[in-house]
Amino acid sequence: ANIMERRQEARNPFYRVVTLTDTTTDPAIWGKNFPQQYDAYLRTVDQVRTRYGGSEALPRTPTNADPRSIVAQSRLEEDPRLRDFWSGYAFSQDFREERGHAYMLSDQEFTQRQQFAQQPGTCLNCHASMYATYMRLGGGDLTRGFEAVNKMPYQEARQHVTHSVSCVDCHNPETMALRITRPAFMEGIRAVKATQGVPNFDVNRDATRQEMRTFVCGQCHVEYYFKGPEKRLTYPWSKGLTADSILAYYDVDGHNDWKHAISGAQVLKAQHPEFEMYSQGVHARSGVACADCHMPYQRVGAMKISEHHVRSPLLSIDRSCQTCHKFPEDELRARVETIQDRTFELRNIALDAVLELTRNIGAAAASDSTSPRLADARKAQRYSQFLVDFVEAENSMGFHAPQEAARVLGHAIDIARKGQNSLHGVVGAAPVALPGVGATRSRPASSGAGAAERK
Amino acid sequence: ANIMERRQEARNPFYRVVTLTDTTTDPAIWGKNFPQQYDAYLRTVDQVRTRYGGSEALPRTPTNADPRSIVAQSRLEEDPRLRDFWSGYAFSQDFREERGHAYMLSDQEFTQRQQFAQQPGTCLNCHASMYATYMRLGGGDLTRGFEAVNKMPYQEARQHVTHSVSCVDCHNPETMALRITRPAFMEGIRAVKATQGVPNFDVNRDATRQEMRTFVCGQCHVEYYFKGPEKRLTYPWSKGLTADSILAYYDVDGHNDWKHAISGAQVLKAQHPEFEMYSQGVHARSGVACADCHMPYQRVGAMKISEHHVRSPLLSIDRSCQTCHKFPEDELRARVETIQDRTFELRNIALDAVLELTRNIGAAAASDSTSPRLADARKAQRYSQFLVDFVEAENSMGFHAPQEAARVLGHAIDIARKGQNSLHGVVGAAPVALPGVGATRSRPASSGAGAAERK
Amino acid sequence: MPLTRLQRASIAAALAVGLAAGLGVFTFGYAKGASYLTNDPAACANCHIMSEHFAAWQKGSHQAATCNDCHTPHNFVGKYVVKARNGFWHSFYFTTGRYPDPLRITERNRRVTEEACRYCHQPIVDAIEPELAGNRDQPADVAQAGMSLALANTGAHGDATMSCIRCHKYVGHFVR
Ligand code: HEC
Ligand code: HEC
Ligand code: HEC
Ligand code: HEC
Ligand code: HEC
Ligand code: HEC
Ligand code: HEC
Ligand code: HEC
Ligand code: HEC
Ligand code: HEC
Ligand code: HEC
Ligand code: HEC
Ligand code: HEC
Ligand code: HEC
Ligand SMILES: [Ca+2]
Ligand SMILES: [Ca+2]
Repeated sequence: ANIMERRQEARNPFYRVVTLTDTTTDPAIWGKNFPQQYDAYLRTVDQVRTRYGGSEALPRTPTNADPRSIVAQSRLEEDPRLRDFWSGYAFSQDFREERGHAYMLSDQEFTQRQQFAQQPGTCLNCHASMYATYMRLGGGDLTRGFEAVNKMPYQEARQHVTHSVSCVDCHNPETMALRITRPAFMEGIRAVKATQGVPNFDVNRDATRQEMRTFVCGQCHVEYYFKGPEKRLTYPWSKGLTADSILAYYDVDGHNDWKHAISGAQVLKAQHPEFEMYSQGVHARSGVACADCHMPYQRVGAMKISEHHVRSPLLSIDRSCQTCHKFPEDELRARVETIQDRTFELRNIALDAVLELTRNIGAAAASDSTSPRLADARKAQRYSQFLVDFVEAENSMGFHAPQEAARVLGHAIDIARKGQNSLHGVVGAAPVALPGVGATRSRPASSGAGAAERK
Repeated sequence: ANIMERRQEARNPFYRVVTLTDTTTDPAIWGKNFPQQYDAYLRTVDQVRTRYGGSEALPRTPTNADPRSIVAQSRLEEDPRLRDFWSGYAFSQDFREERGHAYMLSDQEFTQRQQFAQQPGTCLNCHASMYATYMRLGGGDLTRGFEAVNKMPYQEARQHVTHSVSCVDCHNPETMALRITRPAFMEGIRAVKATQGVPNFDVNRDATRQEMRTFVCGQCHVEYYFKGPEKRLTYPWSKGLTADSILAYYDVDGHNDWKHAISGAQVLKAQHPEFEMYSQGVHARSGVACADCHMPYQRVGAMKISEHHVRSPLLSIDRSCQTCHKFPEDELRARVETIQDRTFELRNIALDAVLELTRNIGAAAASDSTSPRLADARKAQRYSQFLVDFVEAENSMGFHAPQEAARVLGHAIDIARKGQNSLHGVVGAAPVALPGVGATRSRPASSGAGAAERK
Repeated sequence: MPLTRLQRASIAAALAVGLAAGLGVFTFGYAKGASYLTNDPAACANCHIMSEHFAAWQKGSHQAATCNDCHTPHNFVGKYVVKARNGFWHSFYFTTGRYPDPLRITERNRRVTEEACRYCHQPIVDAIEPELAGNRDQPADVAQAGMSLALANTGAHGDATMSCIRCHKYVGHFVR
């Protein structure tokens, strides 16, 4: 075709068959206007495994309590050390590889973790289409609706939702522009921007389009906790986004997730800090967004659209990576796996270190529960356990920020093993402290003659 | 310069004023044919500091024993922990930041390390223009000349050389093509290639031009030891180029550099493993050579020539980095410094761990020199000390392979602290072993249903 | 009577402009600066410092597009204004030797190039353009990419279009 013939005026490529509003939660209706995006969205049911990602489809016999006929593989069976790691907490009962968005609501509803403790409605924030529900229950005030759902017991809140995350949660129905619909993220990102010298950040007013292509995912793929009796969903970011800053935040806040069953330490569970880890990497620094890799453009007929089959980019290397990196597919996969293998190797020795400490504390407490050494050792467990979990729970196995993941694990190893030393009264042992506290983090500028020349 | 000249330059790049041969060691003579390269080569006398690299020019009063009027800053004064780290070895007496090639011969001749022990002629391999000397002393056989110099005492060998590394060491005088002139590298790289399934690699016959742009540097910027009574310069690469493989090599070989003065452990000194570390990084994987960054092309008139002022690329970011990375200079510098700061942070906690262990062993040996626990703890020191030194001695502070440097330090921390545990008889403590031995280094392939689909 | 500072500055400036114009005109003729007025990519390579781009263009996917297709606006007047401006300054810098190494596209010319992508490829990117995302009339004020850390655009997220060369930076001249 002659390029001149192909040249046309910009036009809206979609036919508006139905009118969409803020209360249209059913994605099938949006699909009438945007059939390609909808079809791809439906394909998030696919399960394909990569070395560290994707997921495996394992058949099971449905029961009344859990009607799912297919689940993802159990991470506890893959690595039984995790049962001890989370001993005493719901995660030691059931923890599976995460899979596509289509499953988010049922996987949450039917995880055995629900049997372990009464969960709050807050859980739903990241596992269902919430926008219309929040607006309805808040009488038009999103935040009030959010607060209302948080306070309900899970089962009650569950009655108010129907779909997994849906079009309305990410898009303005009139313009199709991206929007943030989760108050916890609005508050969290405002705190982050404040640490960077940007006051009063209103994400829906101030974010760039490229930022939005990351922020919509950052609403859920983040570390969180339930604050206070209102069970308010809170992102612990006011000191920054690194593992160290978040740990320091919890230390001041005093929050604990549970008391470890083997050691009695007050510990924390880290959960899917993809946005936080990604933010430390060179892709974030280069302005590459989550959607660039996880929703790459795809040619459909005469146009290209964003691939709404959100999944591991290793299943679409050509479109996810190769426009920016002109290397063969196998080479790019090998780069990712090299990074992941290194992370996995360190994660394993770090996990062993924390578990040894945990068992040492258990044994020490059993023989003398009043030993003054227990407190420091338990603090070491609290810190190191969180740092290991930060990398373990982050779902890219280090790819999103390879050196940072290794740095965090290096601290975890150091603190866990220092805890063992201090428990055993090793002379001259360094005190247990938050990672990097007291350490020199950058070479001091020179004081000598050449300093002036420094460029 | 005007445009007429520029057009000419494009046609006739060099004027061959003099005839160069294999015995022309004086760079000034080569400089008659290639004045731009020669002028730049002379500028390696410049001393400018970057945060972690370059060097500082410190004036000193020349003495008869050491006539240098300017030296680089002392790394021992910058970080006095290093004196204990190398206690009992020459490096604890004098260790300075390295500087430009112009100084290599005098810095070696006058370092106080020369007072500490009688050094062999082998040292000169990397500190002088050796090609003509080797050929002369070997009667036309490079390797025989190399062996002859190795066996001489340093002072005797010193009489046979005049210049720092010179044109003839890197270039064929007739074609100006790069060539390898160091037998130790020829042997070392052959062993490396064999581990990669390439037998009988003859570097001057088989290497690509792009490889040569790295290999010429890899002749000197590598870890080495003097093997046997012949003091043969040897690169410990037959198990591979990673820190772990080199440590495993030494373990089989049984080589020790010295007995640590505080702990009595038989330890190793790692030295400038730039080539080895670089080989683990994404730049090496992408085919980027040392010369691409350290000798970037420079436009001189109509030609592009290689900048022979070899130095820190942070002093020429535009030409060294921006050809490939279209980010502003300050941003690129910040990326490098972020990587270096993370490495430095981990290096510091790893150094502390090794030093604590060292002192613990010293104290334990003082109270009971027959304790059966000493052997394991000393082994832990040997391993962890080498791993820390591998990153410490590598001169890019992690930049050449950020995640790999952090991985090596993670192992160092683990092993050092395990050594403390085993010295103090901690129950259930993991045995001290080479890094990663027994650890799972990659996730095993799935055994479940989804595995077949793995792509 | 001594010249005032202002007078001295004016004279210097006048001389500089004259010299610049002289050099520019000189080069424009001698160095085939007029090649700026043709559409032949080989003409751009008349200046040796363009020759790498020329070689890389020949290896790339866009032989269907000339240098000018990507580096000048797609309307008659704009095209010759930009050609004249670039032709003059490039000749001037080339002759004086005062240009950055490596070459870097200027902000203004980057915008021109971003518009050029759309000139040929508008239909295929209709779905990802802000007509849809924002339903607003926005000039194709193009994203900051590569050269600047500012993310794809400034202001509220509906305001601007995607930068094409953020992902497709190799299309014009294949280099790695
Ligand atoms: C430069 C590309 C890139 C960017 C940007 C990126 N990711 Fe990833 N992501 C990957 C790769 C590669 C993996 C590893 C996939 C695998 O192991 O199969 C991954 C893994 C994941 C996983 C686990 C996927 C699985 O298959 O189990 C999640 C969830 C995820 N990323 C979310 C995010 C979020 C949220 C963001 C933005 C905050 C983000 N990613 C940014 C490339 C990217
Ligand atoms: C409303 C919350 C929410 C939002 C918004 C969200 N995710 Fe997810 N995401 C989840 C949940 C929950 C799961 C796990 C579902 C399960 O395992 O049942 C998940 C799973 C994933 C996976 C794993 C797929 C697999 O095969 O393992 C990827 C990749 C992913 N999300 C990326 C993204 C990206 C990219 C975005 C933004 C474009 C995004 N998510 C937005 C909640 C969300
Ligand atoms: C801040 C957002 C957020 C909240 C709140 C949240 N989840 Fe999730 N959940 C996710 C994301 C993202 C994933 C996918 C990534 C992963 O599994 O690590 C996920 C995955 C899961 C999975 C599948 C993988 C697994 O762990 O077996 C279950 C089950 C689950 N969540 C249950 C819950 C329950 C129960 C709660 C409340 C106690 C909850 N979630 C609260 C975001 C959230
Ligand atoms: C988890 C977030 C998320 C959900 C859910 C989601 N989208 Fe999107 N959508 C995106 C992102 C990110 C983009 C890219 C927007 C941009 O570049 O500004 C996008 C873009 C679009 C576009 C613009 C054209 C294109 O493909 O880039 C349309 C139309 C669209 N989505 C329709 C839908 C429909 C229909 C659904 C529901 C079936 C849906 N989206 C669900 C995140 C989402
Ligand atoms: C929109 C552009 C873009 C996309 C898409 C992208 N990258 Fe990158 N990537 C970059 C940039 C920019 C860098 C930083 C180095 C540079 O400037 O080239 C980088 C760096 C890297 C590095 C080296 C950094 C490190 O952490 O070791 C790897 C490996 C990498 N990318 C792999 C991938 C893979 C795999 C994908 C797809 C899943 C991907 N990239 C997608 C732009 C991109
Ligand atoms: C991608 C670019 C790149 C490549 C390739 C590269 N280096 Fe470097 N190198 C750097 C940077 C950046 C530094 C840090 C400089 C600083 O801190 O000032 C560095 C530091 C060094 C230093 C210390 C310099 C100083 O100023 O003290 C040496 C020596 C060195 N490199 C040698 C090598 C050798 C030998 C190779 C090949 C085996 C190599 N480099 C490959 C970029 C590179
Ligand atoms: C014959 C041995 C030899 C060869 C070959 C060699 N170097 Fe060196 N290099 C040295 C020595 C020795 C020093 C330290 C000199 C001193 O401190 O007096 C050094 C110093 C350096 C420095 C530090 C400069 C500074 O300011 O701190 C850099 C960078 C460097 N070399 C890069 C390279 C590169 C790149 C190559 C290949 C193109 C190369 N070297 C080839 C031996 C060598
Ligand atoms: C395999 C090559 C090689 C050999 C053999 C070698 N050097 Fe070096 N030397 C280097 C390189 C490369 C540098 C610059 C990098 C650095 O300092 O880490 C250097 C730097 C030095 C420096 C300056 C920095 C410092 O350490 O204070 C001294 C002094 C020195 N060497 C002395 C010696 C002595 C003495 C010997 C013999 C015992 C020796 N070298 C053998 C390659 C070598
Ligand atoms: C430490 C190694 C080293 C030394 C010493 C060295 N060169 Fe080079 N030289 C190189 C490298 C690397 C190249 C790039 C070769 C290539 O790309 O194939 C080069 C290229 C050249 C070229 C080809 C044109 C160019 O600039 O790329 C000339 C001419 C040259 N060198 C002259 C000299 C002269 C004269 C001396 C001594 C004053 C000298 N070199 C010393 C490493 C060295
Ligand atoms: C000849 C090309 C080339 C040169 C020169 C080069 N790089 Fe790179 N760089 C790459 C490639 C290729 C990658 C891998 C990612 C990709 O494909 O873009 C990369 C990756 C990187 C990364 C991300 C990887 C990581 O380890 O975090 C950084 C940072 C980086 N380069 C900085 C630099 C700096 C600083 C310089 C100059 C001292 C430099 N590069 C010189 C090609 C180059
Ligand atoms: C008279 C010699 C000459 C010719 C002919 C020439 N250029 Fe250039 N070009 C230069 C010089 C000198 C520069 C650097 C000027 C600067 O960076 O401001 C340059 C820079 C550029 C740049 C990057 C800087 C900017 O202004 O954005 C582009 C793009 C460019 N030229 C395109 C072209 C195209 C297209 C042609 C053919 C139509 C062409 N050039 C013909 C000399 C020339
Ligand atoms: C003069 C018209 C023209 C201009 C201007 C133009 N293109 Fe193209 N482009 C084409 C033609 C013709 C093809 C060949 C493929 C086809 O027939 O669709 C093509 C192919 C492509 C392809 C697919 C091949 C590939 O390299 O991956 C991409 C992507 C692309 N163009 C992007 C761009 C971008 C980005 C710009 C602006 C920087 C641009 N184009 C400017 C005409 C043009
Ligand atoms: C976030 C990355 C990204 C951005 C931004 C981007 N593209 Fe693309 N583009 C892609 C990917 C990925 C493909 C390949 C799609 C496929 O193969 O299905 C593509 C394909 C294309 C094609 C070729 C389609 C074909 O197969 O013939 C053209 C033409 C194109 N893009 C033009 C543009 C233009 C014009 C812009 C700016 C308005 C742009 N792109 C912005 C990633 C991007
Ligand atoms: C299909 C579009 C396209 C064509 C055809 C094209 N260019 Fe470019 N050119 C670009 C883009 C895009 C950039 C900006 C690259 C970047 O920022 O990474 C660029 C940048 C440049 C630059 C500045 C250097 C830089 O990397 O910023 C020069 C010079 C240049 N082009 C010259 C030419 C010449 C000469 C030709 C014809 C032989 C040509 N271009 C053909 C798209 C094109
Ligand atoms: Ca998964
Ligand atoms: Ca130096």
